[in-house]
Amino acid sequence: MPGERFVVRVATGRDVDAFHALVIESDGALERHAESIEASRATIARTVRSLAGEAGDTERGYVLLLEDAASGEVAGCVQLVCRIGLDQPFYDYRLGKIVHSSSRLKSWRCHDVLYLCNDLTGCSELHSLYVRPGARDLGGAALLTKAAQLFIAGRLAEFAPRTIIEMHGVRGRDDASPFWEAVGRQFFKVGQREAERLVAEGRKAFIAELMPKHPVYLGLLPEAAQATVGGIHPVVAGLVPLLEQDGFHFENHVDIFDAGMVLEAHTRTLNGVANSREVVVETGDPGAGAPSWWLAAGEGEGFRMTAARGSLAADHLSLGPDALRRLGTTAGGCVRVLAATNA
Amino acid sequence: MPGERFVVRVATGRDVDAFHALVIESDGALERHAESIEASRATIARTVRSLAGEAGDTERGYVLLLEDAASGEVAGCVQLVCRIGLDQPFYDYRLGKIVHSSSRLKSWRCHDVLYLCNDLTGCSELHSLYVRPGARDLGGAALLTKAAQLFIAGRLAEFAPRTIIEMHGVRGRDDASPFWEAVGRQFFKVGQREAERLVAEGRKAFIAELMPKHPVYLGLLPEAAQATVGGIHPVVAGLVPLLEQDGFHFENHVDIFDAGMVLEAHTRTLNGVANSREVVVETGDPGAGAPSWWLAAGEGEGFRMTAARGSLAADHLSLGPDALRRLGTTAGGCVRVLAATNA
Amino acid sequence: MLTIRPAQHSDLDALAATAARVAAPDVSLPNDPKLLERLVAQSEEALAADIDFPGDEQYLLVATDKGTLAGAMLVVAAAGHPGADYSFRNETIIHASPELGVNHRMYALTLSHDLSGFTLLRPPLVLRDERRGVVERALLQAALGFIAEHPERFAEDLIAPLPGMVDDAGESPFWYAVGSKFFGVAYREAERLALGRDRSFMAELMPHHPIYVPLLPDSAQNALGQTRAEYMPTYGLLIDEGFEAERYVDVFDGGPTFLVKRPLAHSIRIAQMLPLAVDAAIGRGEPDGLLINRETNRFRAVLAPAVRRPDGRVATTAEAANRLELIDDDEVRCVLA
Amino acid sequence: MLTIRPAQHSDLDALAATAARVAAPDVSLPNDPKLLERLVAQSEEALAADIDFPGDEQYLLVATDKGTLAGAMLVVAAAGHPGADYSFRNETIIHASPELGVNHRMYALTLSHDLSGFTLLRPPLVLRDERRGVVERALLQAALGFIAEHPERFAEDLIAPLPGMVDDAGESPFWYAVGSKFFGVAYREAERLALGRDRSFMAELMPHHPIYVPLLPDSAQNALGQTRAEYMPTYGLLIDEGFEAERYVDVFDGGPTFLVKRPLAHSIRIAQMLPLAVDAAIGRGEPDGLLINRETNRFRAVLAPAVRRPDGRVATTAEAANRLELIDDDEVRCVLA
Repeated sequence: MPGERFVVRVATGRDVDAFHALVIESDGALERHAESIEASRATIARTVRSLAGEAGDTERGYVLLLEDAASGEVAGCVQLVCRIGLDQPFYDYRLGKIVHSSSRLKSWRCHDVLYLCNDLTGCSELHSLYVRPGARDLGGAALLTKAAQLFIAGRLAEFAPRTIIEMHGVRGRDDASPFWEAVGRQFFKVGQREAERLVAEGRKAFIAELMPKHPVYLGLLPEAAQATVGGIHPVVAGLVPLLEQDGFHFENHVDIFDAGMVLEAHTRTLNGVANSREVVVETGDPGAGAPSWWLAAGEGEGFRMTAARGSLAADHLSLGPDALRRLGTTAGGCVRVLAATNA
Repeated sequence: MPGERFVVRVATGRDVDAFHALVIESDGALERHAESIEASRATIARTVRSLAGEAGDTERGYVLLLEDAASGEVAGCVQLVCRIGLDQPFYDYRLGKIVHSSSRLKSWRCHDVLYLCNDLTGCSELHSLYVRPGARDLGGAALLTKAAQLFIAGRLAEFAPRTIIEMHGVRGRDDASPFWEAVGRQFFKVGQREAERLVAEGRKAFIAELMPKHPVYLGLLPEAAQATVGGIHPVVAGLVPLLEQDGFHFENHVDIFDAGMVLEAHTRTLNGVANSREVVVETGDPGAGAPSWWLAAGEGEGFRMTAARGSLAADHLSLGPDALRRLGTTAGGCVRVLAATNA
Repeated sequence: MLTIRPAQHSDLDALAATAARVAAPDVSLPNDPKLLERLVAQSEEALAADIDFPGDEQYLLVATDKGTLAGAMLVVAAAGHPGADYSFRNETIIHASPELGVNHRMYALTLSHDLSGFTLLRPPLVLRDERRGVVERALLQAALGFIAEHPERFAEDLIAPLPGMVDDAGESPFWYAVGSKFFGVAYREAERLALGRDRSFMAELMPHHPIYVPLLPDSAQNALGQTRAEYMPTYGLLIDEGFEAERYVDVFDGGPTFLVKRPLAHSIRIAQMLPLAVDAAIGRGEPDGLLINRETNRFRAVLAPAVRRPDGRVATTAEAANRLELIDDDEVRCVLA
Repeated sequence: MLTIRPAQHSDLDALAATAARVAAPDVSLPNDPKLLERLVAQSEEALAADIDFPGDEQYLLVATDKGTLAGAMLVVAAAGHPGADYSFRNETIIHASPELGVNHRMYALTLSHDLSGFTLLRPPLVLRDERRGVVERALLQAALGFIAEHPERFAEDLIAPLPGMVDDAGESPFWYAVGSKFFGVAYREAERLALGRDRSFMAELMPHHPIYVPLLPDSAQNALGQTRAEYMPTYGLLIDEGFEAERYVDVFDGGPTFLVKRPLAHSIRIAQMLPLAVDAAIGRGEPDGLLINRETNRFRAVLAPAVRRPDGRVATTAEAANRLELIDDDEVRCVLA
């Protein structure tokens, strides 16, 4: 299975440069991140403080890095935030319905309406999922999302009952979002990239100041904008079925800038949380016919996650020495295991 | 297991009087039902048309009846609607959040807000769950909710991706809802019972005419009213954990009259849908140590559901002759089976 | 001599003929003899009744010249009575962010009942000939004079809606972008229903949340608060009279609704109450003024040569006095040039 | 003789002493010598400047009698300038259901910027003695006269807020039920912040959706649009002047905000421009009238015996003319009883 080439681990102070290189390389795809090296340093420092138990409720969060097991090169990342919106408001649109009917006119109309809301305040969030082009075909994104779930499973008390992940929305030509052009630009009077930059820098007061206070009737917007609401960028289209299999659903929240879909899950019923369990590993030679597993070992800074084939009998899992090495554990060690039926 | 005393079956034209007796006896608890015999007749007629494939999308629905297996007496009911809100708007409140923060004032406030909405338009609904006092201790309500799920499993294409069920809200002294007194009465100028009666008679235009067009800040309401939002009446408190085990969640919608919680589920992941399967039955004597099952057999008008102990091996289930009789089937027949681990 | 008086049953044929000859006549009067007949009856009834506060009365005034009908104008005592009058209120919302250096006004249309109970003046129905301007102004000023003389019958606030802009195909771009999304019926049908008395369907179908103007298509934004070319003269008259059209537009076609507080209406503000003096020397070169008697069902106004004399009396012709049914020293309401 | 003129630096001590002696003085003027000093400087600057349209100017008028300060009044050229002025607009929403036989008015408070840019008159600051009524009225009429004389400096719409009701403990029930839920700070602190220039925190913290009045506790509903007992005389004065307080209330304490269109203010509407005539016979029994000169930084008004003579001139005392800095035949704005 492709994931075998990689491990996922928690970022540490030594990873600032590598993480910063991802932020720069992503060219805006990591839209929550300011482009300065100081911002990358602050993000990593948050992870370090969180691992040390020194982070408060408003800032606790972790950066997970995808690493090429052979070369040690960093090939992607994902970020976990335990509670969003506790310091500054977290905004999104909720896509609701309003029905008008008149028996006298024999009319029944169902209007889609966007409500600016803070409904997701207090949820946990996966964000800034980014994989270098070279690692995309090799299941890097799948490995990172599974790693995030297994990480959450190991520290469940830190996470909220609900976990969300925002998908990049549809862009038109010139990388412009039709939704932004029809809606956001009218309220903000700046470009989308500029607005995202301000959010990344934590200067979010302008959203309260400028965003629509009243709900927006979707049907009154230009059709190009309507069509993108709850849509997803082709780059992440492959990811959505994977996330849905793991328990994420579209629950009618969309991003305020590009109207990309927000996926939501009950944290405890996430595939990697509800269906993973801890077993003891032993060294073996499972062979090419053995089932595939998502595997995680280690606590805190020592967290490591990978994919491998293995044979499970009762509470013992037999893995090849290479997989044990990637997990940083040895025979007799404890490993969290999740069946990778589709890998 | 207590459910063994009962069967659940679909109501037919012969059940009008029995159903009507439940409506009258419930004294308002079946709040969606007008008290006239004509209304009961119309409800049953809808079931009959639906079974015959003659009902349109806006009216398709079924009444299931709980029957004492020994006496044949009707002891309860539940109603399934395939699609709500397609003829007249279906209203509820969504409980949302609005966060205000000011860095200058070092203030961060999260306000709960009620939005009148039609978000649940097009969902399937279980409603009018009622069990006579004598059958309540004997698991009548549990049997009816499981029966509804197994019924849905057999006709999945007719039901929406999402299924909801409204719980009765908290009442104070005199059976008055503190939420109604603080909110509804201000807008409607009539008593809650009167408002419910109009809804039951299908005269719902007054809701559009009189309900708050703007969201209501929960924190500005009297505390007695605030405390009941998303609450449940003690009578149904025991039901909520059962429904949650079956995949229902509170997703922040509440009833517009008494603010009782609305539970929602993804229909396909309902316990009785996702985890039930069809097996062939054979006659046997499973004995008191055999596992318990929720069982359903028959199609359309012949649908019958009960609980019983049985031994499952591969795709064959061995049941006692009494259970086969309750299901109206014989050895070699096909039965939908769901493990009743907690029964 | 242009004379304005309450409509009578005998005016019906002429009224129907005029309504049929003016485009989009429903704006001013129903183009339907049956409805016109009912309206005239309502008007006569209202004029004959003792009325203490404005209700569902409608008053129909006609202008005649040399015995033929020159125009008509309908005044509704209390808009929307006994229910609500619906309009869009163009809310101004200031969006300011010091951080972004942004400080701009957003506009949003809110369904409003603010104008409920206000006295509503429909645009005068006048043939499109060279006399149009004179007849329209006289009708408007006479209606205002009637209102000023009978404050108990009318509201303190007066409104005057004008029909909204249409494109070359006769379609309303505002309706296309907004109303059509909320109604399942065509524009004409919605307009027809809106003229009826039961407007409860408005609450059922119209948007309850404000509509942000900048999110609408340009064609709809451009139509907002604009009337049709053929109503531009009426637009000018209303402006001259001190009406303002800033905040309210029609929910269907986005046309402007003009507002004025009664005492600020020009013809009311400048009106003088003067004793009448018939003067044989009058009538050669003196400017026309509007003279209005102070009656109810014998209400009359004439556009006639009129001059305020140094003795404080208003001099006019015998014919004018005759038509006003007044004699020397009777007090007359004068709107002089 | 009560004389009204722009405040000067030399008035500062008396102003501070008066502000300190009146309860809740911040309503009228800041009870803070530093702020008062800045205000007087701003006022003098504004009076000396050429101004074409209202901006962030503030004008401070003082009333003196026999050389001592009798009162003061602040006029803000454009409320909220350059940002927004915040108020609650008491929206009327008609809820009607023919089915239920219900037709009632719901009220809902909407955060509004409608009053932004309107000219704001703070309640006069006057000692609570037997002269209070006379001095307050004179200050208000003088301010209106000044506004009428300088239309380019002020808005067409005038507003005058009065402080909201407080209970026996000095707490505002409206604040307790509404404002306190949205602010994390105490009432006094919020009031203090609101007096500052940067009101962006209002957008950050205040409710964006309307608040239904009938859902509020009775104590808050009862306070809506009500002022404190000690401001009832001012309330009466504003009513006499034609101000209306129907739609807008203060966001913090629910106190009424009065509105009037400039030309409808009583003292402006009845004012006469007459040539002055000093008359030695005047001063024994003639009623007092307010005489106002037509200056800017030399603006003066006096409350003095004044009579309109048959020759169309206004007769008054030499002292009054002196204080107005006018001589015979100079035109004077007169508000006569």
